[in-house]
Amino acid sequence: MSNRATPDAATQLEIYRRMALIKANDERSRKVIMNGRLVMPYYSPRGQEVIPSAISVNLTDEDYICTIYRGSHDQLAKGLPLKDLWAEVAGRTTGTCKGKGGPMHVTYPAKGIMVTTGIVGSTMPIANGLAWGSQLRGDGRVTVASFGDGAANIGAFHESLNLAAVWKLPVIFVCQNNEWGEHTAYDKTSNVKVADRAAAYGMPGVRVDGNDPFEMYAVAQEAIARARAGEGPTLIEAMTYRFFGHVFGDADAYMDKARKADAMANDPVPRFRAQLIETGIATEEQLAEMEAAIEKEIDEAVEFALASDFPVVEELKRDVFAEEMA
Amino acid sequence: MSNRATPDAATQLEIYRRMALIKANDERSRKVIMNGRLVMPYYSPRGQEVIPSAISVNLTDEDYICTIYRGSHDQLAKGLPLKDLWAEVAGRTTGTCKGKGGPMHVTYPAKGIMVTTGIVGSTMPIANGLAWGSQLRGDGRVTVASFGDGAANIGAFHESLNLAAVWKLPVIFVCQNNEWGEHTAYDKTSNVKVADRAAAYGMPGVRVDGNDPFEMYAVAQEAIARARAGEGPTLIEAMTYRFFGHVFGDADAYMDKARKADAMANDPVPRFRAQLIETGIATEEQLAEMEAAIEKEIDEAVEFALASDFPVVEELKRDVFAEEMA
Amino acid sequence: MNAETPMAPANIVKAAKANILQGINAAIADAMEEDENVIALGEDLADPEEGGVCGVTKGLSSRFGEHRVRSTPISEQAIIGAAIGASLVGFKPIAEIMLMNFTTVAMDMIVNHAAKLRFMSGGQTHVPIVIRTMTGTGFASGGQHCDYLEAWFAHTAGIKVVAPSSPKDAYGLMRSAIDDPDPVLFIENLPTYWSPAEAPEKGHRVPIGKANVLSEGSDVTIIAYARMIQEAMPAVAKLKEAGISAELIDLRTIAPWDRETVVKSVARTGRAIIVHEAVTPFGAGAEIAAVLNEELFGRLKAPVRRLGGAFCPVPFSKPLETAFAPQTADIVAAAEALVKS
Amino acid sequence: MNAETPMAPANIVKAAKANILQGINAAIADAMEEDENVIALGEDLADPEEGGVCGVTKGLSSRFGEHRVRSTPISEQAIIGAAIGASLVGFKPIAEIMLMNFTTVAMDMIVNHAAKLRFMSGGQTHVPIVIRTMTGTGFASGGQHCDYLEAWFAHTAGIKVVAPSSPKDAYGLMRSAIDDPDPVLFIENLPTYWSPAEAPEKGHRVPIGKANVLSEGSDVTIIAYARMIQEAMPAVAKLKEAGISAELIDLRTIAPWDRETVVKSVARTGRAIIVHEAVTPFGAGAEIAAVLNEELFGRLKAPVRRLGGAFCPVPFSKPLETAFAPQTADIVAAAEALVKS
Ligand SMILES: Cc1ncc(C[n+]2csc(CCOP(=O)(O)OP(=O)(O)O)c2C)c(N)n1
Ligand SMILES: Cc1ncc(C[n+]2csc(CCOP(=O)(O)OP(=O)(O)O)c2C)c(N)n1
Ligand SMILES: [Mg+2]
Ligand SMILES: [Mg+2]
Repeated sequence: MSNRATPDAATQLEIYRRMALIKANDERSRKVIMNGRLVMPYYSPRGQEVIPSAISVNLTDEDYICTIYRGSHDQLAKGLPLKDLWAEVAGRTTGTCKGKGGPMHVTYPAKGIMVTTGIVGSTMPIANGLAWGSQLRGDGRVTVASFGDGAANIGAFHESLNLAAVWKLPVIFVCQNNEWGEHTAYDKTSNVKVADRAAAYGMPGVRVDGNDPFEMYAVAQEAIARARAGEGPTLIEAMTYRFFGHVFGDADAYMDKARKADAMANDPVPRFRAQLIETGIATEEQLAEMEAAIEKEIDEAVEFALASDFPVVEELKRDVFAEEMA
Repeated sequence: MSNRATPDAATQLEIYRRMALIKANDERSRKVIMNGRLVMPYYSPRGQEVIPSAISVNLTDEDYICTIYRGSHDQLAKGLPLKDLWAEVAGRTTGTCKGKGGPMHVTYPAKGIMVTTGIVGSTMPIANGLAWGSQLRGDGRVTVASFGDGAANIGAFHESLNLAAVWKLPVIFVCQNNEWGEHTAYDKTSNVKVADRAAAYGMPGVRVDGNDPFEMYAVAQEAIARARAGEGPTLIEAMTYRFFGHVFGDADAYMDKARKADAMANDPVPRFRAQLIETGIATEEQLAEMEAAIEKEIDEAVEFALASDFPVVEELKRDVFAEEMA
Repeated sequence: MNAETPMAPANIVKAAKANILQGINAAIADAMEEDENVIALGEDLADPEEGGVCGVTKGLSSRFGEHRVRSTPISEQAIIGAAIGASLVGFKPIAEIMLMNFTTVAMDMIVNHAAKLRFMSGGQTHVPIVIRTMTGTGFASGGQHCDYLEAWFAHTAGIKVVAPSSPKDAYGLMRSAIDDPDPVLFIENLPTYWSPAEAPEKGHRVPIGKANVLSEGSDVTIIAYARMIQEAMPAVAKLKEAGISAELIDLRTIAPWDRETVVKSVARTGRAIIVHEAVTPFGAGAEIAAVLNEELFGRLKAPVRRLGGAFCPVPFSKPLETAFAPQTADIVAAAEALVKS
Repeated sequence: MNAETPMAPANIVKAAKANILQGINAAIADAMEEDENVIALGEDLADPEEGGVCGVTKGLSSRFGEHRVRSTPISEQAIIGAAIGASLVGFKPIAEIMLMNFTTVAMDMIVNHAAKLRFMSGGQTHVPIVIRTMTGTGFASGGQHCDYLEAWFAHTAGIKVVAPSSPKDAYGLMRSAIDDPDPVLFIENLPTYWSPAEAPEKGHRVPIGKANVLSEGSDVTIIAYARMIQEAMPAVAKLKEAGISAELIDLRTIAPWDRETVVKSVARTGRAIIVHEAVTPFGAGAEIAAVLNEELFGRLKAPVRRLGGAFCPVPFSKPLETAFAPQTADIVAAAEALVKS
């Protein structure tokens, strides 16, 4: 595609800040679990930092996202405060969901983080509804539905993309193709590129290097503009790679070692960092300072979380319905 | 497509016989219901006679089909005896399913009629299993899954076509596009031709005039040959038109009158009949005789059915599990 | 006549009063009139598609626009998903799943999402949707079109379940369901759509969770809902002739059901029969029976009886279909046996 | 360690005996060895994908071929559909739905088809499939990964439901499930996979529908299954110390459950507690309680107690998750209260 938008210097820096935040938060998460300070099912987004970072700089707090268990990158990029996240995954009352949802169900409407789901394929049908709401109100908001390559084979994908196309909903379907669905390689489960499935619904489908911030930014901006203009949905297949096993503790023996080493050698975070310095957008000192600030914020969030209270057992009766149960 | 197979004279006659049988059976069904001799939900296949007739002459009794509530044409074309059908829809013990299934669940394994379902989209996942069985045994059988245009929008369609393509199953997906899903026009529910969705699975997709016996025959033969040769599934979108409302009693006010009149004026059954005479394949007398024989067989089937016993109440305890319930 | 009901009984009267279908239609219309956030979606729902296969939503899209009353593709997951999403941002969607058996293709959206999002988000979001669905034996639709699955949803925390048996209740429960801040499954009984009865007043509400004592009695309490009320009413009359005074409670809400009214009644009569069309084992009747036995231990005059559908798929053949669901005679016999025992 | 179980407790012992996971694996392997019509499919099921997220099917595809043990796309409707279709033509497919909550996307195939085809075809076809699925609280997986939904399936005519609590039963029930000519839902409890116990003998069968009296007693009958056995066993010991003699019945099969064994036991003890992890309302315990009250009317010494999960989605936070499901102390307290009452 030609005439693609390029992020300006400030935006590039902001994309990098979000990427660095996601990477640092991932490293800390794995460390804290490893050290036994915290117990949670943890689905690392390491390697996939670019995608939500480059998308979300095109969004406002009023725009919506729906994401999945592997969603801390999407949530952080969309502005979820670290303290709220850490307290949630630590199961504390100070968490976004009072500790009741946990890492698979992080929700934060103040920043448009409307649903995090543990069911493959389920972001898409709900994202349509958020977008239908925007269409009805004419509020110009867009909704981003994140999901994995594995989710492109489930029924909900089909129904959702079709409905969005027929109703011209302001929604962007972002498939983060990290090559794996749990232990199964995408190639073993489909003969076709995910992006090529867009044609089955009469919607544009774009395959993009999801580890390239410039490409990702441009493709996202185009899709978001289309949606805001009332021109309907877009399917984006963002190619990336999952650096670790499916979930923390997964020995990942099924992943090809060379492919993985190669992906890690091309780690998008240090790569973009170097580029920013090279192109004069930032200095080493600036970035180091940014990263230090992130680390400090994470320190604080972890300590805040671990010092917070666990919910009382009466919480089992609350939030089941609007009215507390007897 | 070039080099397409053409049915020989005998096959043409046989295709017509099946069409005439379906048409006559449909007319009788509506009459018998109208006269109050029989009560059943009846989904007329009138207008769609060519599709299963031209497909099934390429199949043997060992090949499988899965069909839907609008399925009497598929069943009759595949060889379901009229008596078994009529007794079933009359709810009698002599019916294929002892009267327990009814018109929406006609089953007749002796002719490969394995499943008739009332749930939109559900033929496809089960057809894959039948085809998987054939693949495992290497028995060379194929499975035909019938469904409507409306079913092309449901999740099961997507999951099934994908699995069939990835596993290269000997299955043929036949979408009988009669332009309507209940009261809703296909165009209102999809931006894309059904056949074009095949590309999303890396499988051949063919749109064909489902009211043209020659075209339908050729396309079916090709797909069946592909499947038998182990080359995998094909999606066929057979264009046709539903002559009546969705179900008997539906006033069909939502259907465009002119379009309907046009379709009926192009009724594929008399059209093919005239062609057979014109091309010298059959004489008027021959066909009249064939039709009279069909009418007689239907007479007998109806009387057989209505004279048969209803099942006893103990049948509620039978066939729930292999063992009769206490 | 309509798509899923080819044989609406000939004796259906479009009466001057109102029928259930009209009650539901009026409730949705009145709610849409009052609140622009009320929207509706489902297969064939809008007027170009005749306002649903039975015409329950007829006239609504013409009046409120096809953007608010939308026909959908045959995509039940997408239908419920769209309802959930819109509800998260302040809309009050009414989603139709044409028949209850088709909830089986949307259970993830209903159970894992609609019912749970409030809890899992710690109360930050909630899902004020109504899911309309119809079901019921009587029209020879066979094994995949008639199941009563209310027990599944009643067993799911976070969703309410109602099943009206009269036009007034249909109106009042629909209004309450739309008002409700949480998801409500609204079960419509196909064969009773057209039965005329007292018309509802505009704005009428039937509180969710409140049963209705249709007839007072002292010997036995009959607890029923949906079409089973039509079987139970004549049973009450017949029992009266036989000198047995039966109290008939229309549960109306299955989850959360009205324990207070039911327990109080059975405490008085000492005998209870629960009647539903769903198959008996593990049905809603089991919960009610279990609670009655817990609450009234040692105070019952006879064991709680459950009358439900036979434990098999719904059969097609007429005599089997008729025998499948409890009938007036079964209720009478059960009550007589209880009183004698 | 595995995909859905990030925090398998550190004290898991890979013992010389066998654990449940090994019991299931051996049962499938032995059945595949004996009958080439036994085939298996599911997500990550084959060895290139590590034989399932927990390795239950590890080694099978290497031994029997990837055509017989097939990894699938994430397409649960297609998985169950393929199993059904193959079963119609003589295969005995074992389909995995990774977690029980994911049955929600395949309910149409399971309920409207697998369970009904025998009946609807008048016995011409049948669906001898096994659906393996795992679930259970304990690993902080939250609201969408831990539900026990056995009551839904028990409420469905045409499908059987089993839930083993030991390696021997896991082996024996799996063999019986594979032998069975009808669909069987085989529920595996995630947190108990690795608990070692007596190993099963090759060819062992546990009849479907037969409960197991794990401990005999005279004061109260505790009826439980799956992980709840692990909570109930210490409860029996503690009650003994307190002078209460508890009989513990492992139901093993939820549908059709062993009425004879359970009723006989409760007839003797006069008291019953039903324990399951599923939420209490409208749960399997309701059916058992209802039947006990029917069958033993006037002969019970105390009301039947039900202990189930709290009526809410499964919470994430550890103290809430722990409080959600019944624990040993709850069972002890309930038994003491019953005996005192
Ligand atoms: C309906 C459903 N089926 C199966 C699972 C189990 N499961 C959890 S994650 C996962 C893999 C998903 O892969 P993908 O969509 O590529 O997302 P990724 O984890 O790679 O981000 C599976 C099979 C599930 N959560 N939901
Ligand atoms: C899952 C599901 N949703 C809805 C229905 C109700 N329904 C029955 S037939 C039908 C229309 C199907 O249209 P199409 O697939 O085109 O088949 P046709 O009837 O035209 O042959 C609908 C919506 C159903 N049976 N199953
Ligand atoms: Mg992936
Ligand atoms: Mg159609």
